[in-house]
Amino acid sequence: MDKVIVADNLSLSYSKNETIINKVNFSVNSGTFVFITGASGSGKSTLLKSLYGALKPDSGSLIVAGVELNGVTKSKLNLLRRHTGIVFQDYKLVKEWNIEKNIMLPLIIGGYDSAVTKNQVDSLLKHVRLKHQSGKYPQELSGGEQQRVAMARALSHNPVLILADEPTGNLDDYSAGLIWNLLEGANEQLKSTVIVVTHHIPETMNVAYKHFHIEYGSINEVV
Amino acid sequence: MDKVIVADNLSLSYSKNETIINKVNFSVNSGTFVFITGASGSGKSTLLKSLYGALKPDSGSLIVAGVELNGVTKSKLNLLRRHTGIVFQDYKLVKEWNIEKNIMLPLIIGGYDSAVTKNQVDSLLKHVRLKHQSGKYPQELSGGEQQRVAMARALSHNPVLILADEPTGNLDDYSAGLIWNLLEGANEQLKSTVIVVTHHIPETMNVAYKHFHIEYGSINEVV
Amino acid sequence: MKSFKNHLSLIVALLSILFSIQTFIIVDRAIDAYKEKLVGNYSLVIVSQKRVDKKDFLQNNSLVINIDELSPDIVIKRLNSGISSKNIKLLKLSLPKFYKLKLEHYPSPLEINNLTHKLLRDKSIIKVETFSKSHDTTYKLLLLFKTVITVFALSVGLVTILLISKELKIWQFKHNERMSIMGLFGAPTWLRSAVLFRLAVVDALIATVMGFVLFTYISYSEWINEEFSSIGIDVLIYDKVTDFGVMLLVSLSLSTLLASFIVLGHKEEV
Amino acid sequence: MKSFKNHLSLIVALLSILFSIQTFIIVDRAIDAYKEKLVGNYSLVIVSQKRVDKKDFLQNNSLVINIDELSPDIVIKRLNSGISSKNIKLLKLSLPKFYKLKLEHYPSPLEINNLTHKLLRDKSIIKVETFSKSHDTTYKLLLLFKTVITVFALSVGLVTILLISKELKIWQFKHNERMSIMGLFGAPTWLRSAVLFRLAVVDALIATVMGFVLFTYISYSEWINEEFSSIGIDVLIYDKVTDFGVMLLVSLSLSTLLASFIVLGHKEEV
Ligand SMILES: Nc1ncnc2c1ncn2[C@@H]1O[C@H](COP(=O)(O)OP(=O)(O)OP(=O)(O)O)[C@@H](O)[C@H]1O
Ligand SMILES: Nc1ncnc2c1ncn2[C@@H]1O[C@H](COP(=O)(O)OP(=O)(O)OP(=O)(O)O)[C@@H](O)[C@H]1O
Ligand SMILES: [Mg+2]
Ligand SMILES: [Mg+2]
Repeated sequence: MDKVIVADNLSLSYSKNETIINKVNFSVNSGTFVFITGASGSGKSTLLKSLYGALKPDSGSLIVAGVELNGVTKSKLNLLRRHTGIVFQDYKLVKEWNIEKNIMLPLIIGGYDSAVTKNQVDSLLKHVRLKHQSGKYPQELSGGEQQRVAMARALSHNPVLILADEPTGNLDDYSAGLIWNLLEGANEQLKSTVIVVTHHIPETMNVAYKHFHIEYGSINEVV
Repeated sequence: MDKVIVADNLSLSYSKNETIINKVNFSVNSGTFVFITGASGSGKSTLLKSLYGALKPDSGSLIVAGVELNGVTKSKLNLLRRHTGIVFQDYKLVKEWNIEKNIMLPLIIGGYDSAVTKNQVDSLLKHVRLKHQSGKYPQELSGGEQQRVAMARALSHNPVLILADEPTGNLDDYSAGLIWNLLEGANEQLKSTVIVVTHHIPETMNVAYKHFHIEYGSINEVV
Repeated sequence: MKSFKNHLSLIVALLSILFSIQTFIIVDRAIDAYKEKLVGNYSLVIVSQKRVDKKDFLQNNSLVINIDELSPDIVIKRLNSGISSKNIKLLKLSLPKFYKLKLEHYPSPLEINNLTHKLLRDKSIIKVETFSKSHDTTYKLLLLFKTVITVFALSVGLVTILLISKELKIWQFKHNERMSIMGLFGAPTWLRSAVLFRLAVVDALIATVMGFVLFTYISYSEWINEEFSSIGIDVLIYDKVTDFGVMLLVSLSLSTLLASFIVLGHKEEV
Repeated sequence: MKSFKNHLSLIVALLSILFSIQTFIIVDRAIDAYKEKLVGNYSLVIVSQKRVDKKDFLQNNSLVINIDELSPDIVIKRLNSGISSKNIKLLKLSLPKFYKLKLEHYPSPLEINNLTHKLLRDKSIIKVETFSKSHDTTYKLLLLFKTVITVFALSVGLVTILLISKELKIWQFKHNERMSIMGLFGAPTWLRSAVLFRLAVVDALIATVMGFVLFTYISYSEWINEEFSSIGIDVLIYDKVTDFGVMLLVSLSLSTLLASFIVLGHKEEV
């Protein structure tokens, strides 16, 4: 099985005097469902940032989908990102676009056909139970609704790699269930690799998963 | 026992054609610890907004700490808010201030003595385990760290009424425990009334609490 | 560093406004000085067969502030190189009296016309020489000058107003969020906007001082002084008391107005 | 509604810049027209004892474009009311030849001086009348005019640059977030900035058309035309081809420049 992510002696930091991730080694096989846990401030979001190339490795090597991110070119990184779906912890929805257009964003960037786009957005809106709100702007939604929009956007272009940062933090159990369904579906049917940061691994998981824990700058697999 | 909140036939909405809270009646005694639950988008944050006067009642009456919020004057509302501590779902930290100053905000507004301020901020920073980060700006913190700053800010001026909107949504169990401790402490020692929106009532609660559930625009007490 | 940049943007805007205003003041002074100079150079000549009584004449013609008799030599000199001395003598004998009039201010063509008609009603005055062509030229140039200055001043004003409104918008972007948050914690309006007003006053002071330094420097600059002296007028470029006062007033009131607009236009977040 | 307001802010900024530029163009034309008019009115008179050969004279003095002999009557007329007709006859006989010179352009004092010296080197020319005082007045006024216009144009330029930079900042506030988010989903730079450039081009077109309407209206406005005709010059206020072209070019390049700056200055969010 080929590996989607290979980290070799990877270190991450925002400033010289504070290393967040310290010389870690790990790898993720293609098509795996991965949970990442860790205390608040332990470096989970930081690790995700490095995976989509927003934070350059301090040292060591990080290979995602065959692309070495340490010193990657802008255009290669863009290509990688177009096949990645991200749910940010703070959602990062575009304020001046309604939620329909927000979900379309990766499809617009990918240059998809408008019929495909329409279908895809429609079915995702239904799945996250926001069809009736499709014309609203992000500020007019509740926190959990915004989070569901972010989830729908991350999945709209059927990415091969999905990175989700606490995608159910603001959701009740029922809504959270919808999200887990979506992620499991992408993993099972589209063979997408899914990496989820969460504080609580849902009790009923229908797919096999791996679990990494971050503590004191190192990453360990929990078995 | 006197009542801090009395809602009488209260309706709330953002636009004519969509009522969020529909003619509800409820009241909260002074010094109570209240949980509010409900599905995503059910109107929990909307209810809190009305309690701090950011959303005017559509109809009905809403009395908070003896102040009728339907048609309240600006100065009376400001006075009420100076004795209320709020944790917003999206934190609402001031970007251009470091976290120390953010936590001071209510103390600055209240015109507190600088020694008192210093002490209070210090002890809160320690309690939420952010002493070492005190000079950082909100954007330089993790999601959970920002949430803890928002919590510390809400408690800094020992408010008589505390409104917290999913204050542990982005926190691991340990950090969440710190937050529950703080809220219980304020309720027990300072006799503050605490109203918390959450998706999960913590299993171990050291104080007695009430539980309201919002569904289809109405509010019911869960017993 | 960050806060310095915050200050800079308002200071630059204020400074540019002060610069425009001061430029306008200087131009105004230059035009005044020039008119002063023009009236000094401009004079009418009248030809009369009788001697004119100076006191009487000045009382009757308020526009005129001085009247001097010209020696006939001056009149004849204009032609002297071509005429024999015998003829000159002859001319002198038959010549009437010539008077030069100094006017109170630089006259409009209409004023000259009125004056001429009034003077000619006196039978003894046989000619009024107004040098009308050259006067016309200068006067129309002055008119054009004024029109253009007005148009330019209007454009500067317009662009400046736009500049201020943009600055306003930027301030709104920057301060709206903080002011909303403070409002949610019950800060009264004055407290929410205290930062804004402090910023406004401090920046106004800094801009005024910078304007003071700039114009003091300019008023000692050789190039500027040469430019003005080549035109032959003497203009006060920067009055360290009045102009400083005007600058201070303008920048203080502008920046506090700016701040007030933001406070008034601030919408509560829901 | 919201998107209309977005457009408006750039359109107003562009329009104000177009307005400034067009005003400057009009002023430039007015000054040129005025100089044209001045040279038409200005002439030198020379007094010569011999008849001057026209062709020869024009060849030798390139600044001069025409030379006409004056009838002595005109010269004498200036004094005629005071002199007896017998004396006039006498005068006429002894008078030399008078010539009026038309110049190619409105001369500087130096040019007049040089010309005078050159002419006087010819022994037969006994006098050159330059009306130097009135010429000096007008010339210095023109100089002042130009200096002031330059200063004003510089201030308008300065304030305009500031205005554009403010607009830039506002655009940055508005578009940075969206551009960052698009970048995080792998949008190449051109796609991220497509909205920006479309906005820039559309707004530039709208502003140009509005400028066109505005100045076409102004050029038919009675007040403006009266103002100019009172000065006695005829100025083309808005050339519907050239000026429109200039406006289009300026607003297109400015707004795309604005957009490019934002794209280049855009920092990725971490
Ligand atoms: N500013 C607004 N303008 C219009 N509609 C709004 C606005 N804010 C919220 N809503 C709508 O009101 C409803 C209730 O929102 P509210 O934020 O109260 O939900 P909530 O119970 O807090 O949900 P969550 O758990 O997801 O935060 C939602 O359907 C939402 O779309
Ligand atoms: N932009 C930044 N600049 C400087 N330090 C940062 C920045 N972002 C995060 N940090 C610091 O890096 C550490 C790890 O942050 P990170 O966001 O990865 O935590 P996390 O594991 O996602 O926590 P949470 O569960 O609270 O979201 C924190 O101590 C935080 O203060
Ligand atoms: Mg995080
Ligand atoms: Mg909510």
